Amino acid sequence: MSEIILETRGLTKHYGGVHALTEADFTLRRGEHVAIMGDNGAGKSTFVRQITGVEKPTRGQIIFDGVEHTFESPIEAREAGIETVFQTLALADDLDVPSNLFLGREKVRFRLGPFSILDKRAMREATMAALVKTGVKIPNLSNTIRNMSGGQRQCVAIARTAAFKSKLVIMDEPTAALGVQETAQVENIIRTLKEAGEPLILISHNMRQVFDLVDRIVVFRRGRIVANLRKEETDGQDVVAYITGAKTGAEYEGAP
Amino acid sequence: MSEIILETRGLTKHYGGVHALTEADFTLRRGEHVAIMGDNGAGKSTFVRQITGVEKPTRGQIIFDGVEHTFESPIEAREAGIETVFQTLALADDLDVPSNLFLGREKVRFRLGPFSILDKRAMREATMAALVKTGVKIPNLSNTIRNMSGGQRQCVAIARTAAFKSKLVIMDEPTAALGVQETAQVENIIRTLKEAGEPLILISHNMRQVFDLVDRIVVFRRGRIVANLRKEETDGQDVVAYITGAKTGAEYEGAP
Amino acid sequence: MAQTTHGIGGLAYDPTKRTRPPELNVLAALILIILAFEVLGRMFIGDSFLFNTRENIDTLFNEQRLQIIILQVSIVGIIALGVTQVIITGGIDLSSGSVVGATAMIAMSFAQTAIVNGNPNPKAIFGEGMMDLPVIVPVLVGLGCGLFAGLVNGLLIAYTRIPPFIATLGMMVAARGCAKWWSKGNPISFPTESYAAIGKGMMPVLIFITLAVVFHLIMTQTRYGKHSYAIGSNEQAARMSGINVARHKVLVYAIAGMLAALAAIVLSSKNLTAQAGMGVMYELDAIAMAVIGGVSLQGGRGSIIGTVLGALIFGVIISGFTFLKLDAYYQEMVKGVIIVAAVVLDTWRQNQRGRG
Amino acid sequence: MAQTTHGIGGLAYDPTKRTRPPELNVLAALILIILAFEVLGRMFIGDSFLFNTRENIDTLFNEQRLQIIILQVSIVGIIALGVTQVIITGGIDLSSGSVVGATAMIAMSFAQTAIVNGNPNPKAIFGEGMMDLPVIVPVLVGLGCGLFAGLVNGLLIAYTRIPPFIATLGMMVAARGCAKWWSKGNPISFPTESYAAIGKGMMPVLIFITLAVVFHLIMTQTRYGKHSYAIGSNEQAARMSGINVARHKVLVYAIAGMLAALAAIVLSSKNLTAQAGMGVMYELDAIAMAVIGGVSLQGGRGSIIGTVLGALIFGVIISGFTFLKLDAYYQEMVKGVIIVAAVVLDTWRQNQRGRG
Amino acid sequence: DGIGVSMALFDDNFLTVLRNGIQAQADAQGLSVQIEDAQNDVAKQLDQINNFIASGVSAIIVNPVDTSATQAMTDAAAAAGVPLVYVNRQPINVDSLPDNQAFVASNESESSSQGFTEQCNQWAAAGKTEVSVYVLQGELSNQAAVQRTQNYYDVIEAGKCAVKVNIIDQQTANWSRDQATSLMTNWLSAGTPFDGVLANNDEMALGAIQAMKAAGIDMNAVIVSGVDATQDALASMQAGELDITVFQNAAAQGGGALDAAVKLAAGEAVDQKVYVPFELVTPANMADYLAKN
Ligand SMILES: Nc1ncnc2c1ncn2[C@@H]1O[C@H](COP(=O)(O)OP(=O)(O)OP(=O)(O)O)[C@@H](O)[C@H]1O
Ligand SMILES: Nc1ncnc2c1ncn2[C@@H]1O[C@H](COP(=O)(O)OP(=O)(O)OP(=O)(O)O)[C@@H](O)[C@H]1O
Ligand SMILES: [Mg+2]
Ligand SMILES: [Mg+2]
Repeated sequence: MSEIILETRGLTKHYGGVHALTEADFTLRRGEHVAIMGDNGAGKSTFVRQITGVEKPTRGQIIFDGVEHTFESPIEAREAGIETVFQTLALADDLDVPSNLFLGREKVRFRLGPFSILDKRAMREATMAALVKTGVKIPNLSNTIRNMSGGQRQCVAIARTAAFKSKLVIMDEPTAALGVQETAQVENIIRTLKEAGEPLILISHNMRQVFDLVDRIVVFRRGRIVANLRKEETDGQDVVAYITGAKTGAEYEGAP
Repeated sequence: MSEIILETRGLTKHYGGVHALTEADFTLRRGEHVAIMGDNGAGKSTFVRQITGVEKPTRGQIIFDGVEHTFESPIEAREAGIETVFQTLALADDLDVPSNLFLGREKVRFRLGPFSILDKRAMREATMAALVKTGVKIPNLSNTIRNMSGGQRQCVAIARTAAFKSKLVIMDEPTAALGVQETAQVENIIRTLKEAGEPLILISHNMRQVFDLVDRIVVFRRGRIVANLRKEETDGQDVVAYITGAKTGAEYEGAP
Repeated sequence: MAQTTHGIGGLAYDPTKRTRPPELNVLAALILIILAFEVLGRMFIGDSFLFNTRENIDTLFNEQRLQIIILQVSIVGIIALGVTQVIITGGIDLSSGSVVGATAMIAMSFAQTAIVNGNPNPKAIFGEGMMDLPVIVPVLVGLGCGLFAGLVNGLLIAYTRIPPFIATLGMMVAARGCAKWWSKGNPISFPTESYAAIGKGMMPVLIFITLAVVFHLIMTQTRYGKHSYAIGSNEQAARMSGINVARHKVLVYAIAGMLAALAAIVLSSKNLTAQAGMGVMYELDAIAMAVIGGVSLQGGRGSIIGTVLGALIFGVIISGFTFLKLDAYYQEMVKGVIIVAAVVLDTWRQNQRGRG
Repeated sequence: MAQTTHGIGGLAYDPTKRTRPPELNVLAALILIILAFEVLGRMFIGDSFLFNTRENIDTLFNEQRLQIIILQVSIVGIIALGVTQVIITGGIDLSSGSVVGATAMIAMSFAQTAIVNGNPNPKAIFGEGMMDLPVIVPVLVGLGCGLFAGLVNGLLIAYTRIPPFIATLGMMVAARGCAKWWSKGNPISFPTESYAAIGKGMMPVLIFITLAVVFHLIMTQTRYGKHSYAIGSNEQAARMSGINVARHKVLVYAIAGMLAALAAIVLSSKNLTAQAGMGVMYELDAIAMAVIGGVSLQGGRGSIIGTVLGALIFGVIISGFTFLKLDAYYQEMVKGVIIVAAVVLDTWRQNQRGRG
Repeated sequence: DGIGVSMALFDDNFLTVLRNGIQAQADAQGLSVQIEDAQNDVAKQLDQINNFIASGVSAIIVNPVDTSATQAMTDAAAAAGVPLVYVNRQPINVDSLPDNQAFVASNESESSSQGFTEQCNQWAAAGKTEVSVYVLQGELSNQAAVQRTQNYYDVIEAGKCAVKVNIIDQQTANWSRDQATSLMTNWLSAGTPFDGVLANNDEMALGAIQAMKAAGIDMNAVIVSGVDATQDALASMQAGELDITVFQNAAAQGGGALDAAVKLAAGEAVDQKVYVPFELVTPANMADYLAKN
C-alpha cells in the first residue's frame, strides 16, 4: 500500500477556448487533509469534476490508491471510494431528505435487483442521526429538497457524504451557506475524519477555517497550481498573496 | 416623506404545516443598513420572498415608502424600487452574462414595445464595467451562466443589483460563494451604497462582515424575530447567544 | 434527539396541516365530472348516468355503463402505466401507439386459427404449421416486439443522449411503417379461441387493475421507483449521486415497451383482428391520462394512482357524451374543454394550498 | 480594464477555439443526407439526385427537385417557426395541426367564388352576398381564428399555470372538433382567383423564407427574443428578474397561433380546397423539424435557422425516397431511422466539442 | 330508444355524404339518431357500440373501420339483443350474421376496376399499346386503399386491360390532395415520360392534376382516373383535366341502412345483404352526377 492516496499528473481541461485547468500535478497522502484555495473561477471545482468522473479531462492522469483510473462516471469514482460534496450539491429537488441521503445506495429489506424493496423506516432513522451531527434543523423531513433553505440543502449533502465509509472525502465549499452553529458542527465532522485517518480535500474561501482544519494548502490561480504550502510555514497574508498573484511558488515558476 | 422606507406588520408565512415566518414586525429607516442573521432555516429568505412579491404572505402588511403594498409579482416590487440579490440568484442558465445582467430592462436602440431592438454593444460594455467593480474574473462573457463557477454567478447577480438605481437593496447571503478578493470588493460596493444613502437589508452568516458593514442587526430564530440590536450595543458573542436561543430580546418575550 | 417524528426541530410544524396529496384533487375532478353528467342527464334527457332506470333490469347502478367506462380505457390505461414511468424519469414516449399497431399485427399472425366456419382461414399469414399455435407463442412474440422497441428507445436515449422526444418519434414513425409493411396493409384476423380469451369481457379491466397495483407498489416501495423519481427530478444530480442513469432508463423504456405490447395483445384479442392503423394517437391519450392524473412532464412528480384516476376521467367523459346524446360535432370541442378544465381545477387547488 | 473583448480576465482564453454554433452540426447532417441520396442514386438507379441529367433541359441542377424539396415543407415550416418560439420559451404547442384544419375551413368559406365552370358553386357555404369577397376578408378571418386559438392557449398557460402540453392538447381536440362541425364534415372548395394566388407556385416558399428571416431577426435582435430564451432557460429566474412572464407567454402563443393560421390559408389556397382533416399530425412534424434543428424541448436553446435546416432535412428525405423509388412500405421505417440518425449526429458532434 | 350510428371517420368526403343520407332519412321519418365518430379506430368503434348498448338504443348502424373486426361487434350486439346493420363496407362475417343483423354495402373490388378498365380502353382508342403510369395509394393501413390498388393488378392479370401497363412507381399520398401534389411533383422532377395516373380517390387525382398543371404538362396527353365522383372532381372533369371517376351512391346506402335498422328494431324481416353498385363517370355522363353528391 503506497503512501499516496491520490495523484494527478498534467491534468488539463479546456472548455471550448476556456483553459479552465492547466497541467495540474497534485498529490495527497493517506490521512492528510489538504485545502484548495483560489479566486472565483480559478478552476477549483473543475479540478474536482475531473477527479470524480463528472467530466472527462482533456488530458492528464489520475492515480487513485495506486491504480491509474479513467472514471467514466461519478458512480465509478464512488465505487472506487471517493465521496464528494459538490458545489452544486447534486440533490434531487423533488425527493425528500431521506431519499436524497441514500440516493443510489438505499437500504433494502429484500434484494430483488432494481426491484429491491426499500426499508424506509431504517433510512428515516439513519437520516435523523446523520443530520443531527451537522446541527441543522429541518422541521419536516418529508418535505422535498425544493422546499429547503440553502443551508438545509447543504447540510443534507454533507450528511450524505459523512454517513458512508470512504477512502477519500472531497468537499467543495461545504460551509458556504451554513450558519454559525452549523459551520462549527461541520468542522467537527471534518476533525472526526482527521482522527479516523481519512484523507480530505477541502475547497474553501474561509481563511480561518482552512488554517483551523488542514495540514497543507494548495493555491490555484488562472487554472494552474501556483503554490503548495505547509500550514506551519505560511499565514493568511502569504496565502492571499499567492491567490492574488502577488507571489508565485518557487516550483511553479512560469505560471501566470 | 416619512422617515421609514420599509415596515412590515405581523408578516406571517405558512407552507402547509411549516410555520416558516411568524408575526414579523420589522422597520427600516432611510439610509439605514440592517443585517438579518439567524440559523439555517430560521426564515430569513422566506422573509425576503414575502417583501419582494415572490410569494404571497399568509397574512400581514407590507408598507414600503409610505404606501401599503401587496406585490403580486417581483416585477411590481422592482418597479416600486426594491432591488434584490436572491439566495437562489435568479439567473437564466442558458443566457450569457450581459443578457442576464440586463434581464427585464435591456438597453434598446429602437423602442418597438416587445420588439424593441437591443443595443448589444452598450449592454456588453456596461456589463464589463459593472463586473469589474465586483472584482470577479470571467474569461469569456459570451459563455452561458450554466458554465460559470459558483462565485462568478453570484457576482453577476450582485452586479445586476448594483448597476441600477433603487430605493432599497436586499442581498441574501451575497458573498457566500465569493473568494477573498471578490468579497472585499462586494463589501466596498455596499459601503458605496451607504455613502449614497441607499438603505440595505443584508442577510449574512458572517459575523465579521456584519459588524463591518451595518448599523443594526435583527436576529431570526424559528421563524420569529428574537432580537433587534444596534451594532454599538452588542458584540459577536451576544449575537450568537440570540441566534442559538440562549437569549431572547426583551421586547420579544414569548418567542420560542 | 429528534423532537418529533416529522423532522429535527427548527420552526414550528403543524402536522395536521400537511399538504394534501395531489391525487385527491384529481379524484375531486373525477367526482365533479360524474356529478355533472348525472345532473345534466336528469335535466335534459330525464335519465340517470350512473343509476339503472330500465324496468327490465333490477340493479341499483347501470352496470353496463360502469363496465364500459373502465373497459374502454383499460387498454390505453395499460399503456399509460408505462408512459407514467417514462414521464416520471423526465422522458416521453411517443412510440407507444405505433408499437401497439406493429405488435398487434405481428402477435396476431402467430395466433391465427386454421379453420374458420369450416373453411380455411382466409386471412392466413403463415402456412399450415404456424396455425393454431399455443397461446403462449403469440404472447411471447408480442412481448418480445415491445421489449425490442423499448430497448431500442432506451438504448438510444441513454447512450446517444438524444432527446426522448426524437428517439421515440423516430420509433413511432418506424413502427407504424413496420405495421403497414408486415402484411402489406391487410388486416389479420381469426385468432384461436385461447388468444381471443385474453381480451374477452372484463379481462382487459382485470389486467389493467392488476398491473396498476403492481406498478403502484413498484413505484412507491422499490429502488426502481426511487431512482425513477430521482432521475426525473434532477438527472445530473442522480448521476453524481451514483445512480446508473443510463441503465435505469433502458429498463424504464423496456418496461414501457412491454406494456404497450401487452396492450396490443389485449386489443387485438378483444377486437379479434389486427390492423396496421391500430393504436393511432394512443400515445397522446396515454400521456394525457398521466398528465391529467398529476404526472409532471418536467419529471420527478406523479403517481400510478393519479394515472388510473386520469384514465377514469377519460372513460367517464366518453361514456357521458354518448349518454347525453351530445352531437358528435360538439363532442370533441367539449372534450377539449373538459381535459383543460380538469387540469385547471387540479392546478388551482394545489396553488390554493401553497398560498394557505 | 478588460484585457480582451471576450471577458474580464482570469483563465487563459483562446478565442479561436470558441464553441461552434450547433446549427453547423445540423447543416452537416443535411449535407450528409443529400450526399447519401446522391451516391445511392448513382449506384442503384443511375441517376443524380441534385444535378440535371435530362437532355431536353440545360440547367446544372435539377431545379424542379430543388423547388419541391423546399415547397413541400414550406407550409409545415411556417408552423414550425411559431412552434420554435413556443419551445424556446419552454412550452409546446400540440394544437397547430388542428388549428390549421379549423382555420382552413373557416377562411375558405369566406373565400368562395360564386360561379364554377358556369354553374353556381356546388359547395357554397354562405349565401350570395358572401361570395367573391375581396381576398383580405378570408385572410383576416383566418388570422383572427389563429389569433383566437393562440390567445386561448396563451391565457390558459400563463394565468392558470396548467402545463402547455395539456392546454394545447385540449385546443387540439377542440379545434379538430370545430373543423368537423363547421361544415358538418363537408369539404369547402372553389375559392376566388385572388385567394388561390396566395399559395400558387413558389409563393409558399417565399412566404416561409420571408417569415423565417423576420423571426430570425426578432429572436436574435429584440427584447422579445431575449425574454423568450430567458423564460425557457429558467422561468422562475425570469420572473424574479422582472420579466412579465405571463404577458410574454400570451404573446408567444398568439404568434404561434397566427402562424398556424397563415399556414392554413396558404395550404387551402394551394390545394383550392379545405377539409376538416387538413393538418393532421402537422404539429408533430413541426416539432420534429424544430428539434432536429437543435431546439431543446427543455427550453432556452435553439434558433430559427436551425428550424429552417430541420425543415430542409425533412424535405430532402421525402424527395429522396421518391427519387430512389423506395417501396412505400419501407419509407416510414427508413424515415424513422433517419430522423433519429440526424439528431444522433448532431448530439454526438456537440459532445465531441464538450470533451475537446 | 333512438338509433346509434358509428361512422368510421367523419372528415372523409364520401362518408360524410353517406352520413348525411342516414340523417336525411331519419329526419324524414322523425327518428332520433345519434352519430358517433370512430376516428378510424377499431377499438373506439367497439367501445361506441358498447356505449350505445349501455344507453339502451333500439338499433345500431355501423360503418366498420375494419371489416375484419366485425365479429366482436356482432357478438356484442347479439349478446345484448340489439339489432345491428353494417353499412358501406362488407363485414367479414357476412355469411354468419345473426337474424337481427344485416348489411348494406358496395363491393370495393368493383370500385377502381371499373375506372381502370375504362382508362385502358381510352388508351387503346388513342392508339397506344403500351403505357407507363404512376399509382397514388391511399393510407397503407386502410383496406380500401389496399383493395383499390389490388384491383389494378387484378384487372391487368385477368387480361381485361386493352394495353400493356408499366407501373413506374407506386406510393402513398394518404388520401390527401396536398401530399399527392408534392408526390407528383417529386415524380415529375425525375422527368420520366408517362401516360396516366391511377389514384385511389379523387382528392389524390386532383392533387396530381395540380402538380402536372404547375409543371406545364398537357392534360390531354395524360389520362387520370380517381374514385368517388366528388364535386371538386366533377368540376375538374368539366375543365377537361380529370378523365375518369367512379360514383358510389353513398346517400342511397345511408338511407337503406337506416330503413333496415328501423325494420329490424320493429321485429320485421329484412334482406340480410343489399348491394349498391358502383357507376362509372366520364365527361359523357357527368351531368347526371352534378347534383348527386
Ligand atoms: N462547462 C463549461 N464551459 C465553459 N466554461 C466553463 C465550464 N465550466 C466551467 N467553466 C469556466 O471555467 C472556469 C473555472 O470554473 P470553476 O467552477 O472550476 O471555478 P472555481 O475555482 O470552482 O470557482 P468558485 O470559487 O467560484 O467556485 C470559470 O471561468 C468558468 O467560467
Ligand atoms: N415552499 C416551501 N414549502 C415548505 N417549506 C418551505 C418552503 N420554503 C421554505 N420552507 C421551509 O421554511 C423554512 C425557512 O426557510 P428559509 O429559506 O427562509 O431559511 P433561511 O433562514 O433563509 O435559511 P438559510 O440560512 O439556510 O438560507 C425552512 O425550514 C424551509 O424548509
Ligand atoms: Mg467552485
Ligand atoms: Mg436563506
